[in-house]
Amino acid sequence: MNGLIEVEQLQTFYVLEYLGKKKTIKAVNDVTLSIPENVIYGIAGESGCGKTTLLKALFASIEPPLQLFGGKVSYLIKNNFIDALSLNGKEKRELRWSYISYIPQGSMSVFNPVKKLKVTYLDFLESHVRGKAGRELLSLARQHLEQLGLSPQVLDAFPHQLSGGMRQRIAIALSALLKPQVILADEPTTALDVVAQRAVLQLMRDIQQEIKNTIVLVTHDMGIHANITTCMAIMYAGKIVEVGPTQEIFSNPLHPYTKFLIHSLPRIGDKMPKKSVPGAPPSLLNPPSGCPFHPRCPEISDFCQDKVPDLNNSTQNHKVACWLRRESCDCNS
Amino acid sequence: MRFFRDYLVPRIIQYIVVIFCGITAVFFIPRLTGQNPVLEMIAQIQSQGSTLDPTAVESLMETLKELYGLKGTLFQQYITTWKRVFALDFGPSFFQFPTPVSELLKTYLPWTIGLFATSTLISWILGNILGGIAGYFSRKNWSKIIDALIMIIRPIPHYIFGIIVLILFAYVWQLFPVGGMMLGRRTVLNWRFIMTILRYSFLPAMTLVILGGAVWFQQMKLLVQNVKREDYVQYAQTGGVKERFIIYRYVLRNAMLPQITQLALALGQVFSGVLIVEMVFSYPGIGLLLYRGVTRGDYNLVMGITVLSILTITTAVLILDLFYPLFDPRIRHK
Amino acid sequence: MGVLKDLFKDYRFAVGFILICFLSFLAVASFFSPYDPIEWLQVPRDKAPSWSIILGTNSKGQDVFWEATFAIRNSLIIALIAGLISRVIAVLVGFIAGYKGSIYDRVLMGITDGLLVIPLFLILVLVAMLLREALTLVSTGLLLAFFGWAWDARTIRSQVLSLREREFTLTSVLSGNGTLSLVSKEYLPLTIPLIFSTLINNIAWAIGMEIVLAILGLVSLDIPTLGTTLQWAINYQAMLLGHWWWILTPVILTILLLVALYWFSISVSEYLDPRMRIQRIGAK
Amino acid sequence: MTAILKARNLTKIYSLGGLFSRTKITAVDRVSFSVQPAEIFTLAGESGCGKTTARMILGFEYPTAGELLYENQNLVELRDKKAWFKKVQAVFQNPFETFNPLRKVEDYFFETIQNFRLDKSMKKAEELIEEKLQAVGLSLCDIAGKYPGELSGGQLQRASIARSLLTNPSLLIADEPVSMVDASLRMSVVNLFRKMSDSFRVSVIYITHDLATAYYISDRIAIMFRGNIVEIGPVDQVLENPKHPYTKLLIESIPQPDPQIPEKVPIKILEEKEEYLRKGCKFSGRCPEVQNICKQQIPEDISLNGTVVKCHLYQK
Repeated sequence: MNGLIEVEQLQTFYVLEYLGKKKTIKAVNDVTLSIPENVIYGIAGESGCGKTTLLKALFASIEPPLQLFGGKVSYLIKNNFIDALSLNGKEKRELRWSYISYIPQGSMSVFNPVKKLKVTYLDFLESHVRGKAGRELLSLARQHLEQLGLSPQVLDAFPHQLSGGMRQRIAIALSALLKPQVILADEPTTALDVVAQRAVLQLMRDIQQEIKNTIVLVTHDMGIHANITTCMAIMYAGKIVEVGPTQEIFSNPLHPYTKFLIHSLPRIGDKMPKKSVPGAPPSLLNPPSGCPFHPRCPEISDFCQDKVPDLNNSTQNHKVACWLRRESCDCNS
Repeated sequence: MRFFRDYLVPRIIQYIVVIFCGITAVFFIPRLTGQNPVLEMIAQIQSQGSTLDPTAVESLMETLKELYGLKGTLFQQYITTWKRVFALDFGPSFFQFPTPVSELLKTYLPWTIGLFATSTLISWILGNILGGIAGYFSRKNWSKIIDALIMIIRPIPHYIFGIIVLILFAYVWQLFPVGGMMLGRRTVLNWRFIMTILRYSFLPAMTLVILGGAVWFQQMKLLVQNVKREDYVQYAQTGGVKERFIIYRYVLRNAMLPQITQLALALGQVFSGVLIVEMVFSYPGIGLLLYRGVTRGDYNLVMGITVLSILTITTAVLILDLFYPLFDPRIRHK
Repeated sequence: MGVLKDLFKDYRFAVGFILICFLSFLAVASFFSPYDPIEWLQVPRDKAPSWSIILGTNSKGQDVFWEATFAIRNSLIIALIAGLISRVIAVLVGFIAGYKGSIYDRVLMGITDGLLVIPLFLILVLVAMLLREALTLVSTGLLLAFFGWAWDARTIRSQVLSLREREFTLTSVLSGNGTLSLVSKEYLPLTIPLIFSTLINNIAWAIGMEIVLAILGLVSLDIPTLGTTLQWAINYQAMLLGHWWWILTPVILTILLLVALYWFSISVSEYLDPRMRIQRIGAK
Repeated sequence: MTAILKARNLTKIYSLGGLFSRTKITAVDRVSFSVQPAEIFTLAGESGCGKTTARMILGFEYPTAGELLYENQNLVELRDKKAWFKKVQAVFQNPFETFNPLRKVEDYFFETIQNFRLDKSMKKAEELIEEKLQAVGLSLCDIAGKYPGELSGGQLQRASIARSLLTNPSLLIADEPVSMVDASLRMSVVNLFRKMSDSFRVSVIYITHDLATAYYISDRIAIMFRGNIVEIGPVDQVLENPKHPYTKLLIESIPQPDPQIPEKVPIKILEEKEEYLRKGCKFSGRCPEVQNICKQQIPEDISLNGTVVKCHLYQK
């Protein structure tokens, strides 16, 4: 079952050179992933686990100091695969927003502060849609907003006149303006309060149901993943440690790190003492040998230190990268 | 109406306060130095060999005090200064006795205003656009070369750069006249007259544009390199917006704003530059007038020039401040 | 010494540093000058540069080279006095307005903006006119210092304002630090680069302004400085009479001095920039 | 037992715009609460009201009206700030901004000891620091000679807590201490506050918008909306069966890490500025159980067995 975007053994590292000393940060370290169509795909992980870098690779925007060290990212366009990372500037620019678009994290300063929002919308439209007059494009934008339940006169306001929640929803509407096949969202709700976050997630769900495209949602908040994503992957130290349908991952988490992510956070109504993951987050400068989680893993065994576990099917499409899960995998579910 | 109260009223009040402080400073500072220009003047006359008997000295002292506005107590002098400022009459000039200072200023000031306005505008626009483009393509070689060149021009003061331009263009290559233009009584606006104006004002204008442009170029380049990293520019680039739009509507448009406030703040220094350049090229503006007034110790003239410059600069700053909201909607719509 | 090695990687620092050393060597050389700086007619007049007289002689009968060494020394003295004293005023005004805020800020900034907008140059000229002959090196320095702090007080204030909003200010206050120790321990390390670069710019401004005062004949003309040598050269129509060496020496020396100071200040303030220093700590 | 900190009708009004404009925003609107010794009291809610209240308690800002009593002494008249900082300390939101990047972390520890004259000799000072660092799970050798850039977010936050414990304060203000710490390490820092209030008898004012951690560690909680306390009481009562519609909306909007929970009903979003200047109850614009009285009259505080609610629904 090949998906919309295929990622094979992707290796992208940051190469920082300072006063003669060269440092490589292995942000995405040999990741293989298949993102299906018509689904909200979640990527979970802490800060510094490489999820934002993976998003940049998916968006084919690899600029120094980030460099490609191996592997491929291919888009499925008109059912043939093209290698996204080898596209030249012009091709990339055309694909942007028509095939793949992006929702930024904080919408504080994402819009041109001295222009009305409608000018920003027109900039995006005029750069991709040819042969239509400005007025026509504007009515297209207004109609698009109405469909999503947002009041079109917002376009006549300046960015600083709107609240954080409203600006973020305008950014999301903008990302869906040209009905792209894939929308990438990097922590879209971190800067928002709980109520505004709920409205933003609601909007993203409506967009996905309406356009039937794929939204790749990156966030550290497991609650959001449970609430909105259909299937998800969990990243740790630049690698994918578990991937599968969200229902399965929450009902039967396999990787010890996933268990911690789900159970260590407090919930209203449950006063049980919660313990956080022991030890400190891994350094991507020289990641630990073997399984990257072994220094902090409670269920460690001897060969965890030397061999890197690869993603192995525990059930039909629920994979995990952990030696312990391999043998004792009873796959009763 | 909130905009009027929030933005305009404070600006106008600041305008009045600055003028008031400026004039008061110009009034008090000379008096602080404890030097009395009248005694200075008499010493100068006596040093030129003409001996005066005491009564003549006494009456001369009275008239000089009258002309300098030094009669009566400090407060009365202060009031007479303000009367002079409002009437724009600064008493007679000494080295061209009896022509009143305001007469001299009327003939020389338009020249300075012309040079000041054109050169500042050209250097600001040119410097910003070039700096913006160089900042945007900062990795290209041509922008590095211009940058190195500007790094040499930027620290050179107005007078020294003026001298070099004068030596090169007037003495060595003899393209332009060395001396200043004599002011005829009648200024008839025909083609020949305009050509002579251009010939005489080309070197000072070029000096000012290059020196001023270098400053704006560097500041704009720095601003653009920062604005390039702003979220809204990166977001527009990820959105595949045409590069043309990004440069003009996003980068230059936003980087220009601080440059307007910077221009308003730097007007005082830019104006001083104009006066100095006028001296080098003996361009017939109030800079030259200042040079002659100072070398001959003509207090009234220098006082008049100072007060007039304060009025011109503060008015120009006020105009710039009033223009700023047109460019920055964040101030117009709170 | 590692610091110098890092700095020399930047060509601007290399050029600036070497030029400054060369010019200060010249300034020091003035102490060993065989001629008296003020006396006239010590050497045959108007000799073109030759091997025995490197930079020739001027119409006043003085050796241009040794006059130049005095000129550099005296100009540097004036500029240093102006620069250092104006730093003290600028830092005081900047920190008080920035840190104390409210009324202090409004009053001090009102004065500073007022001083900025008024063409200081003219008031400077007015005052110099009255002091006329009495302007020795020190008093010129003080005069320039008094008019040279407004612009930098403004920049220092804006940086202090941004530092005040940062959380480590609260930590420091909660650690019992009073205003003085807070400012010296927390803010100075972060503002030193700005104060340093404004010092160098102010020195350059002072040298330029001293020249203009000399041209206007407002400083005592017999003390040789870059301004007065240029003033004498212009007065004696050096350019018309073809004594190019007499007029070009002060002009070229001024350019070398100012370009060197500017490049030195740009590269050093980049090196001292807090962001770079944090990276260096990280890269250790 | 007597409360160590009492706030009565605390109010803070900011005037925006220039010299003459009079658009005023009431950030804190007649807030009253009290904190018992060794109690963890949470100020929860989106608006910056919690942060402003904290700054007023610490003395960095003066209230426009109302009183702040610490052991029955009004803080507003207190002049000797240093003595007050001996009793109250604070921990901030961004661990990377808590320490000056160009100064060693340990400098702050030694300065705190010197300034408050806790220990004369160097050796005793080091022992005190080591003791406090052990309490937060660190040791002096972890941070000795190190700059903030060389430590992780979690370590920095623990160091900040240790520093605040040096003067054995009786009141600690934690301004969203864990929002910038990795989710997996968050609980280790949150548990610290519980341990401190139990073993060091420190009362903690915990400012956050994350109700889950508030439920987990605090004893009493106040829900704030646009400058008012809309509901205040023991945390179990307030969060397990909320009374005020806004508290209900908050709890219902928290995404639970459990896919089985059904989708939530869509909600209406209003522009923030509108709500600050609204007459009557500020939540009336989007309150699902709104009545017409809510739009005219500001509700008073009604106490219902231990919880105080500011809502007309419970008007007798």
